[in-house]
Amino acid sequence: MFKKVLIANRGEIALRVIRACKELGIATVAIHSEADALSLHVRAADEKVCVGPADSALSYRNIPNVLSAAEITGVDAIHPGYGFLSENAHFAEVCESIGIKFIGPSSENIALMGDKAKAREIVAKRGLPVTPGSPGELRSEEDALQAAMKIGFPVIIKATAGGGGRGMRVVNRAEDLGRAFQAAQAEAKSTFSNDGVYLERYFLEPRHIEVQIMADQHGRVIHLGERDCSIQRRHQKLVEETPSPVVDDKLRREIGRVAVEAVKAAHYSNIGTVEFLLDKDQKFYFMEVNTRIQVEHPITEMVTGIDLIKEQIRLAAGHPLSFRQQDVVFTGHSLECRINAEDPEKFTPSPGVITKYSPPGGFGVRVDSAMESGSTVVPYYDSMIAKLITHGRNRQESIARMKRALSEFVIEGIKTTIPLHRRILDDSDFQKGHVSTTFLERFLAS
Amino acid sequence: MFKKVLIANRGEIALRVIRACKELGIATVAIHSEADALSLHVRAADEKVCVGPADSALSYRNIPNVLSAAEITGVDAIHPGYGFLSENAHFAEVCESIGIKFIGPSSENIALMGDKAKAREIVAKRGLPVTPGSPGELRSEEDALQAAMKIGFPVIIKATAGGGGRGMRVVNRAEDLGRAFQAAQAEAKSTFSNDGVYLERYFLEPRHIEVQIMADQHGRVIHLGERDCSIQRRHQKLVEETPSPVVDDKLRREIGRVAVEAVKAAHYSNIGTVEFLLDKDQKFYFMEVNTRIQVEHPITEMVTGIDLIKEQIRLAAGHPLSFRQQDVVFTGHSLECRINAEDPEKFTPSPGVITKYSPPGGFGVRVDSAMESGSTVVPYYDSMIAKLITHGRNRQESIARMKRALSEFVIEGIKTTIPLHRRILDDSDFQKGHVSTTFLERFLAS
Amino acid sequence: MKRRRAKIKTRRMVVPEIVRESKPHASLATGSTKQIQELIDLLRRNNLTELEVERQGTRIRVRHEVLAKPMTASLQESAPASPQQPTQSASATTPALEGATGFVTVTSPIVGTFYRSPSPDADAYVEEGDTVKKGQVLCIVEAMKLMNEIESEVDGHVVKILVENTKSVEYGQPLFLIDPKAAS
Amino acid sequence: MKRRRAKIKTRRMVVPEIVRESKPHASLATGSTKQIQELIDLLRRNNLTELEVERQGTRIRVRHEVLAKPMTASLQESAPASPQQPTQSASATTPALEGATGFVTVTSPIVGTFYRSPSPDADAYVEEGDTVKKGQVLCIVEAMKLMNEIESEVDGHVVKILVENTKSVEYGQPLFLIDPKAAS
Repeated sequence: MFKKVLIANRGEIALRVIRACKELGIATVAIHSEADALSLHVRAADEKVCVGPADSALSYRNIPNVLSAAEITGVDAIHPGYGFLSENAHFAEVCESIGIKFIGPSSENIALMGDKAKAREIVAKRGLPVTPGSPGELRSEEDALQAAMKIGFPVIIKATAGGGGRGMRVVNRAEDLGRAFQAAQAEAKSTFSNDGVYLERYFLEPRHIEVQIMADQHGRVIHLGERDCSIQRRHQKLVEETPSPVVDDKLRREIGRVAVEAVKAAHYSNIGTVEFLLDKDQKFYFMEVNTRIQVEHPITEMVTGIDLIKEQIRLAAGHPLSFRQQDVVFTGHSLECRINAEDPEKFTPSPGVITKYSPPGGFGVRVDSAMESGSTVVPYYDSMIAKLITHGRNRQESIARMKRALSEFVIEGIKTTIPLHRRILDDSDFQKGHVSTTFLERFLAS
Repeated sequence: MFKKVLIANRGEIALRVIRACKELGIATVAIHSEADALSLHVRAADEKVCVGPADSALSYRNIPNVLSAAEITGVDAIHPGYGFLSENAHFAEVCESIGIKFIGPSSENIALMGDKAKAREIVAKRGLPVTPGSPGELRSEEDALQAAMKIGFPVIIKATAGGGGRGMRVVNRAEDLGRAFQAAQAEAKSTFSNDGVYLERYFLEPRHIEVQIMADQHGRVIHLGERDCSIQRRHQKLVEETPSPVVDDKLRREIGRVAVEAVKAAHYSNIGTVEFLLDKDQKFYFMEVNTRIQVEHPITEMVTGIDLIKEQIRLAAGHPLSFRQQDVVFTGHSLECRINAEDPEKFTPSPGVITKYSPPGGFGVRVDSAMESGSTVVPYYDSMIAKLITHGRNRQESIARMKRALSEFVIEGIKTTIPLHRRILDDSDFQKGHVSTTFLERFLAS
Repeated sequence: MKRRRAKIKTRRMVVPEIVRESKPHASLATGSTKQIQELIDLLRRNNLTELEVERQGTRIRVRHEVLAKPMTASLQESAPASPQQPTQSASATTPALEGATGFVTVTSPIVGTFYRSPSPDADAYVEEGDTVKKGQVLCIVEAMKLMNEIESEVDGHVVKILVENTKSVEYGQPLFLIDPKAAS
Repeated sequence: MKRRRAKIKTRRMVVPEIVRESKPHASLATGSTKQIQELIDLLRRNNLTELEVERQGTRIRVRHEVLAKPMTASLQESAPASPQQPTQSASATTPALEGATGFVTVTSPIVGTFYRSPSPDADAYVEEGDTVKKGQVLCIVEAMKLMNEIESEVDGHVVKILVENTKSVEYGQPLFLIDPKAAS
């Protein structure tokens, strides 16, 4: 097992990884920008290294400085968290080359899955269901039109290197395709320095269902059930839950099997998430694989009792999976609300000093956050400041518990999305589980 | 189900009950003394009533004022928490007589179990193992000597109305018996206004094992496994865990069966705890039944997933048990550390203002507390200010998690027992599970 | 309904003057109150503990203890307002007008229901402006079907009756303001 | 071992005098709130405990106790001390003697290992007391097997060398104090 791990991230996920390391008896090194010198993740670690100014390109994503920090502190592994360098194949490759273990899949795995069009191709070749779409990257407008005519409108154009909604365009009619293609290409180029785009059928009210998988370096792969992340605003998840209210045992086994086969096709190891669209007829389609820990991983931990970060570290150290598929038992229901430092109506960021921070507690309530009274929410990074997770014997109980916990959560000095979450949880469609990825848009408009 | 419940308690247990009520959709009324006007439990409730000055005899234990508060707020039930009026049969009886449901067993149950000697008698008659001892109350010194000679020294003299170590005397030799009998009787009289005492064999290094039971008003009784509460200082529990490291499945079934039979013998309903001594030969002996929710109930919740306070409220409302014995599944291991506002070495109370309070979080960590930054620990009541509970896949993980959580827990402005807990958790005997009720005494002496 | 004279003493609370300025002549040249208010607002807005300004023999210090904060936040936000809810606690409610005057506050020694008269159709025991003697009954607080008569502990006159008839009262809740100086 | 001249500019940090008043005689009566707010912002930004300004009969003191606390507590208590640990962050370490003097702090622009000489048996680039020219190499910071020469950005003399040879340095860590006034 590793003796010392550097956490190449900040905020709650850095603290989450430090907690796992502490429980495993592994020493930790935090890195931070100048803006984060007083952050909790820095104080929680055994050692700390400032790697640059506030701008993440010059600090958290500054590969030479991050690797130098790893060298001078003598760590044997780096945990990238999510975002920043977590899906950077080049970074993983440099880590491999200098003998520092990147806690995640191999750089090849990352590169392969990072090319969304190629990943779909591999999965489709294995005979697994992918969203109907162009076979690979689109070379031209004519290419796009041909593909679109074949699968039928509406279609969605996506960047092959994409994520987070950038470089995406929904097209309803053939005559709009040309302009959308150009726009998506331009946006993809400016955002990802890669103008590759592909297109898929656009589903009108799909659910976003993703499956957590774990794969060891000995070829064994298991899944830990699904997460329903249909409550999104501009492709950013806000509320996640497991089990999905529309996935029954049979569908779970089936979608789980497909997820496992998809990553086996790519000879994938470590943990990952296979994303699917689920349409109204309960048909599911492979979308992509995220080659990192997800923000919403805690809900899977709550229902399985398995510490995903600890497993991820063990797998990176070469340990075989601690579980067989039949050892994985799903208990109850879990819900996560992402608390952002944003105006709950206008979604404008709300950085500043948290004058009072008092998290909820008690049975079935978990808070993952690096905030406390007196913390400063700096304006340079993601606005998510806390994840509130509840667990109950069933969906009804975990919703009631979440409402209770939200009512207790005190964050003063800045605006947060807590009021929005309270409204969502009171919504009768949400309570019945009648949601899709378009839910929030309609909810906010009403 | 009840519409509105008054919580006749303070601090973390009052907040715990309020949380359960919120999740059940029940309105809540907090009562408080003048010293607690700004407490979190007061602010968390829907309504609040000041019932007297700081002295609990004139406020939390002031039956007329508590019942008046119930009347003016129109509640249909009272939850007594633990301590204060929770095991006061008279209070339960008055509640019954004015049509306000006492959330707990009947006043008869409380009265019967409150007479420790009589409770032992009933259980012994049913053929269940009780600690060898006097058949009932001791009438005289001769009575005591006769009983002691029969069971053999050492013996322990206990108050029939007792609890918390008051009125107890350990006697090693016959010549010391007379004086100890007088002393115990006098202390029992001054503490409990009842000079009844009885005696039992005194076990040298027993474990304190207790079994959580739930009984509905239709005669069905189930148990939720044991808790090992052997880490005690002067009969006050400090660390509790479940499952016990020395109780295997077979013993659990056996001791669970005896606990269920014991309460059935008393026609008991609602929740309760049956306390046993477990000797070095794995023989267990009934000690007594606690007719209230216990401080340490959360560890049972963590391994069963069952919300004991919600169940208690449902049972009091006349609902049948929601579970059969075979539905109760024990998952993983849970540990609780009681954080007291005390000097961690001298155990002197440390009241005052908590200038900073930052509880630990993350996976498998639960905090039950009514404290926050700026809270005042008043000197009038129990010194326990927080319960830190962890859950893990096994004992090793929940210990590692507890150590991690203790290292994160920031309470400034007062002294707490956190450093003591950290030392206990580092102890190799504790880690191996080699403890008895005398562990802490030796640990503190070393 | 049985009535019984409760053996309960009324509680007396004289609140000290909150601010007793030692240097009354230390006026702040222009618009002093406004300026101090500005300082207080500054302190509030910034959640400070203390703010001190000294100038030409004038020193202003504003402090805000952590405990003084109205720690209400979202916990209370969710609490539905209840008409029956007695929201005032003894220590927090002494009316402002009492501060400098030395009025005596009669508070409720028990939890219960406040009645101004011995029965629904009877006259009230006292009205505002009445002169009362020590030991005179001011009201009844009913608790557990017992009528507890609350007496005045001083001679004086009734400045204000603080609770409406038939409302519930909690322990320590102010019921009457009596001016003892007015007695003589 | 390959050596390369890093294309890295040294960073210069001149800490401004905390209060640089354009109108030192400006009375508090006009625009005073704004001025105090500025001080408060200064306090916030610098995470100070207390800020006191006294000037021509005007003294302003701002305190913030919550921020003032060393928010370390038990989290750090458990952290083992590490000899390799660079414990100082750029903003926190500007030595006190610099404040009023206008010394220039040369900070590390990268994370790496600090070397005072080009090779183990060579002389140090500079010693305390030396005069240095703008562009003169002061030290090397090795990162990822690359030797990055750190140059002085000013003429001056070396007041203090703040890091020991072969120790690791983090981004923004002060390396040298240069007195630019001493150059002329």
